[in-house]
Amino acid sequence: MPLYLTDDQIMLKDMVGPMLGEEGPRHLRRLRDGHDAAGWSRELWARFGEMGLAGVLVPETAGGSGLGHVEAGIVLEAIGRNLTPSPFLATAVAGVTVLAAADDAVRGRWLPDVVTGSATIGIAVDEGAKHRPAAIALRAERSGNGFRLTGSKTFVVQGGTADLLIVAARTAGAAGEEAGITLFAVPRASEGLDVESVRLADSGMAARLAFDGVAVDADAVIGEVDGGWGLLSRMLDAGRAGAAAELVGVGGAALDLTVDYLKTRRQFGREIGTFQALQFRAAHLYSELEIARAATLKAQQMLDAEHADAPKWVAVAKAKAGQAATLAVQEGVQMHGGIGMTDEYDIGLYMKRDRVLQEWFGDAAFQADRLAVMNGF
Amino acid sequence: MPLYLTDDQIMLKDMVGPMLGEEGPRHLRRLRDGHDAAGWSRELWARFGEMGLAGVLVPETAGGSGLGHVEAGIVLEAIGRNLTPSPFLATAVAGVTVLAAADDAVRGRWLPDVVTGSATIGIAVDEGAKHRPAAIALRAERSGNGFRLTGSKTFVVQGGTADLLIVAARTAGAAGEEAGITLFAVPRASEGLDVESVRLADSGMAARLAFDGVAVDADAVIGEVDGGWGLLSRMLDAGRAGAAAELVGVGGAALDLTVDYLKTRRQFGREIGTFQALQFRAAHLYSELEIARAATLKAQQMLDAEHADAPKWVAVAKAKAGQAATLAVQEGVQMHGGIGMTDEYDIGLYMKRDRVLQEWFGDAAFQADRLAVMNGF
Amino acid sequence: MAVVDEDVFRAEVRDWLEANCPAEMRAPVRGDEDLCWGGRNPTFSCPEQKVWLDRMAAKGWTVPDWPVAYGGGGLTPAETKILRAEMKAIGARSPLYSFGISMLGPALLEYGSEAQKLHYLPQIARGEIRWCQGYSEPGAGSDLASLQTRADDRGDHWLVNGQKVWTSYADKADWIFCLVRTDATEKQKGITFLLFDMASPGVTTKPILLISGSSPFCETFFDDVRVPKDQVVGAVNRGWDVAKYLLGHEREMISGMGLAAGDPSLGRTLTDIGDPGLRALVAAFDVDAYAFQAMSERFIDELKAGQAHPAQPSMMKYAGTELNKQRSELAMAAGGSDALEWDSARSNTGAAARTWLRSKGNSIEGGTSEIQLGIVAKRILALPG
Amino acid sequence: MAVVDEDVFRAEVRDWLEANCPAEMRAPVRGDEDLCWGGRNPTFSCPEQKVWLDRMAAKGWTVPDWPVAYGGGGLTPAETKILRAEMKAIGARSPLYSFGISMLGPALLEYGSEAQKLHYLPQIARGEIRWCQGYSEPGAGSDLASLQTRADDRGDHWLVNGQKVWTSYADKADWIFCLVRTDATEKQKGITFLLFDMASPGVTTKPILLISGSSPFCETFFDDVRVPKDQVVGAVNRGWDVAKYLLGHEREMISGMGLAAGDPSLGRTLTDIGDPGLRALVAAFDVDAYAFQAMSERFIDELKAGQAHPAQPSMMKYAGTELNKQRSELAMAAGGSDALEWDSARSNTGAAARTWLRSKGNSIEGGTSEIQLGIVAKRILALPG
Repeated sequence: MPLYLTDDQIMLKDMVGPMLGEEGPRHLRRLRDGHDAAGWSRELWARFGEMGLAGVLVPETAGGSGLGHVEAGIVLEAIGRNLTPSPFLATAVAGVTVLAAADDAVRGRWLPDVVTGSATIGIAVDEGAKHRPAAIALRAERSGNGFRLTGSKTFVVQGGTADLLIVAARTAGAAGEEAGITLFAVPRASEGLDVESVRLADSGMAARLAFDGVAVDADAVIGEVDGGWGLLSRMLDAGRAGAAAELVGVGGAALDLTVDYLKTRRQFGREIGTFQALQFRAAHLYSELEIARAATLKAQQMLDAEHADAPKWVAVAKAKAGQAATLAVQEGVQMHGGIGMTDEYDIGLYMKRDRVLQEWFGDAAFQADRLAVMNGF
Repeated sequence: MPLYLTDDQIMLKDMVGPMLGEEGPRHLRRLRDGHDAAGWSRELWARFGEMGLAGVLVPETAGGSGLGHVEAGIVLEAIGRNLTPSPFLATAVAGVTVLAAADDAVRGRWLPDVVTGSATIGIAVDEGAKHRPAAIALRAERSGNGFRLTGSKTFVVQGGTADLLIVAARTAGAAGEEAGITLFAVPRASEGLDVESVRLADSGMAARLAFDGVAVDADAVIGEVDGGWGLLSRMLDAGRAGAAAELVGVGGAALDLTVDYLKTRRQFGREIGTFQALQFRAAHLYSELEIARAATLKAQQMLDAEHADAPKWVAVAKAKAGQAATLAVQEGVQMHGGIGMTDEYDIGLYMKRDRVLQEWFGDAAFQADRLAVMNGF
Repeated sequence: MAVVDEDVFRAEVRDWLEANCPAEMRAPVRGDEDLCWGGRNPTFSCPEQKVWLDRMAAKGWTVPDWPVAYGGGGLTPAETKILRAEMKAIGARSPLYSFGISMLGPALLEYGSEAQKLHYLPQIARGEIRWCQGYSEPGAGSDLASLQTRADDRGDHWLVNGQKVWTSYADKADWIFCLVRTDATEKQKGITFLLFDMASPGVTTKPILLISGSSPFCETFFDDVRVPKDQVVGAVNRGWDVAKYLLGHEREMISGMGLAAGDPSLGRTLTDIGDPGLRALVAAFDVDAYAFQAMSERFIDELKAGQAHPAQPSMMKYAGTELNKQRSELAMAAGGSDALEWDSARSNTGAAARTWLRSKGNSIEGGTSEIQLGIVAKRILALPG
Repeated sequence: MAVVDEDVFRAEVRDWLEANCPAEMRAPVRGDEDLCWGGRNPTFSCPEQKVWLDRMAAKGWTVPDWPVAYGGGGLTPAETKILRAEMKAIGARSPLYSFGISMLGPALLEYGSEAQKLHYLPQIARGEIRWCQGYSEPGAGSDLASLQTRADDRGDHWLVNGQKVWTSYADKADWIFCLVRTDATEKQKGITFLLFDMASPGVTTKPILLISGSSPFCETFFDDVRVPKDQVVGAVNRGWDVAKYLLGHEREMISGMGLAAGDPSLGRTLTDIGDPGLRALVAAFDVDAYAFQAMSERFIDELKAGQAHPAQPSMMKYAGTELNKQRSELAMAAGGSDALEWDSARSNTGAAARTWLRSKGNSIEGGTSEIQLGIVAKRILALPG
């Protein structure tokens, strides 16, 4: 498969881009300045549902669009370019990857609502400030017909508004081990579950969850008891590839804003874009972003092909897209000079979003380390 | 003490600089093109002896100049600037640091010859391709009145011409442990010791040593049996600070060559030094080298003051000087363009010397790790 | 000053401080609200803050090395150093924070008329007038001299029209010192250094919201502001000389700020660096941090000895601000998702993230990194063009 | 070509190769000595090398897609692809390495007269004449068009004087294709593309020693070299067009070289990375290496589909060569003191160090990184100036 978009994929891009681009970052500003409690628009999400975007990864037989990670990435790149707050990544990419593997009961209960855009999902994996999935310590102990969950989660993006939480818990073994992890489908409105929503630097919301013996039925288990690591990893990889795509969008928009600025801003009697040092830095940045885009598309194609090397390419994509986007927002703010520091200009919003996406599902250093481990060193 | 050179130190600098600068890199070229087996000039080294430079760190009571690491660094910076091959670092800095702690017998036997420039020292610590002093595995086993040494050493700079070898051996414990190491003074002309001299990229020589039960007397031990780690570390730190100073010289000369070239070379109808991108890179490089120079002087002052934090500052100096010098030679070759790649121009010689100095006594990554460990993380 | 005299002076200072510095003014500053800025309508966090200011001002010790005639203490450099050391020894707070002291004062001392010195400097010394600086303009940026705010000569007064930006505390200042264009046909040589009252009709200010949140910076607008003719410092059309003098002064101050104090290690401040990649980055950063600390020590020592290259502050500003940005980036990485919180009490209303975002301005304000690199290239390395 | 025809052709090719490619020519190339460059005085590493060249040349398959009239195979692109695939399948060596094929040929096909094509191209195809390229000059460097080598019109011949540098294998080549100045009053528009015999009186060459050791590069000197008038390719004073066409061709070739083949991980090739800092650097490098491999795949795919931006090869050249330098740096770091050895048998005469030093030229030759970045800035990002 050639490493560029097919005609169908370009059509999707040409549909989603203008749709989100119409308002662009103003959409985020409106939610932010209105202190919106959710941090994202239910109206827009319902439209994603209608257009089949919420079900992009769901098979047509299950009411979805039956598309793949490449298509999800196209949507996410547009989301990144326009800074559109959306449940898309957590719900339609990461969440759906797990739901697809669930028993009929859980799938039947949630998937239709997810596809129509009327239910959203929160991913509850991290327990510390850094993404370290093997370190899961939240315990799920057998109790009667089901389990009781005790422990805490953090950085559950949009967890406060999520209808369903995918919770990675430890049913055996010790923190640090990959074995002994089990995934649970836990309604947010469960007894004993305390949800604290906090606003992040990018104006989005994330939740800290406290589980105090939260009771769930046995059929809340998704996948195998104690053997959830593989499914968890697939979910995280879907999230990582998606975050990479959004980062490519964030970085690409930051580059475009900056290049536009270089062409219009005049200093010392000429456009600052004529200054060689700035030209070279912009060209280097372009190069980094193009490479990140290629790596991201490669990872998505590998995921869609269910290739054994997909996890490697996902690690590469998340790391490279993160680095390139971070460079883009840093160079963007610096080259904008003083006005780049003001809230009035959009470039700072891209810097904030980049930082959140860097951390989500593991930062560049984490991904590089993972790649090294997969390569045996 | 202010962090700049005293008047006396400036006098030393003004003496050594012109002395080595007269021939500059031509001295190295002459030795290299003549396939000199030693790789350094006995004549020049004798002059170092006469001038009191070989005994720079040796107390006046022992016939030396009674100066410190700052002064040694001044000599080494001049050596670096002029690419002068010299036993100075191994012998007069690292070697002397150990000899000073030796019993009268060993000191009396070797120090006078070292001070006059008639004996040189090889430092035999490394056993693998990377500097990892705690990993010493060469065994010294008690045998009669003394010890028998068995094992191998590598990267013994100027070991093939050294009269005396300082050998770090394991008398107890296992490779990886700091305890159980003992330093020995071993004449190169010992039975059972095989010395293979190899030429390195910078045209200097280093030796690989094979010890096949080499017998030494008990009084060949320098410092305590099993407790040599502290003295070994002091020797290595002296070497590291010295290598940092030489690196500052290498980097400084590379910067000067490059800035001169930028001022004279014309392209597209003007001096290439008018191109902003090159100006900024040169200015950044200047900044890095100034910082490296400050860090190196700080480390030397701390060593001279026998300050408890000296090892930290030595790690900082070696790492920073290494990075700055490497940047200098890389930028130097690139900004010289094609002619920077030719053997005819000196810039490539600086690149080669930089690489050898990077490795010697541990590279920048090693030093950064050491600093982190000393800082408890 | 002989050593004996120094000891006498030191003892006097110590006694005076002991008797006059209120206990409340010896406690560490907890935040902006503890800083005293003076002004027409001063706010004091406690009565002792006012007492402390008044007592110090009465001695002339808010500006110890200014001449007594201008409200200063008339101290020699050696005496000034002793005063500062003794204040530091008891943890005495600075009695007055003031752009009048740090920025306008040096300009007036160098370029002001005798009448101006006698009028303005004592007000500054006593903290009666709070000043702000009107240099930057939206269209100018790094090319400061391209400023457009006009002062038209209307016989008995100047008529000022235009806009300034990045005016720190313009909304709280009483007077402004300002660069204005008095000759549109010249660039540097058409600029004049003007002083005027921010209460003048036609002056409005608007605070600037930064990506890190609220800030002391303002946009400042001048709409037909009348300024008396005698409020020019230096000659008309020679304001650029005054500005350059002050910029050098400021750059030196900024480049020496926060230098060489305490252990610069980032790694030591982090509790758990689990990730090996991050640990390596922090270890590499620490090398740079220590090395720059050594450079700062060297720079300050060379400055004191008069050995520093005049353009060396540019190098320090460049390297120091870039390093600080890097520190903030790594601190954010180490802080992970906790550090992303923006307005929770737990995160001290997003202190980590706001500090990180604010640090991005370091390499822009006070001359961008690009400006500094250009200065180093031309003035230190003597590169052409 | 219909699928059926393709299958027929593939079978024919396979049979012919099976019958005609000597077993020795199916063994992997061990070093430079196994490459066949042809020329007037060719050297063959074994008799089979000559057999293989002659048989392939007889079929026109040294240049399969050139017209038969010019010594080529007259194959369609699809057929050419099949031939290459079948050669690859049996590990057949390329029968001929030639700048005539890769550089001069395309220029002659585009700009040569019919007489020139009929004369020079078949010689190239048969490997009878070995060519070298005379573009760079000591004073020119990145500013290629500022070249000074003069060709003066002497009625019935050109008189060439000047000096070229970086002429690969000039000491082994039979003829040179060369840029010369025929009008000193113009820059680009005063350059002519000239061919001449390196055996002409007045031509001398001198090999260039690199920091990595000996090299194929030479300095080439022209002292009153007489060149017949009909040896100009394209119009007089329009040689820059020809050169630009070839430079684009070359850049595309270089940027596609070594791309997308095999696992790009450096870490996997290292046996023991004990140092945690070095491990982190290698891990970070591997991210870049894989990512660039994806970019290479994308670039080649887009090139094939005609979707690549015409200036994209500049970006690939820049990123690829910088990455390769970084790989060499890290390989040296990982190799430690072993990798520093220069002429020992153990180190294969310093292969690691020489490879590392040679890699530094990657970002200089074929257009420096600075030139490429400028092209990307102007032609892709459309920045002004």
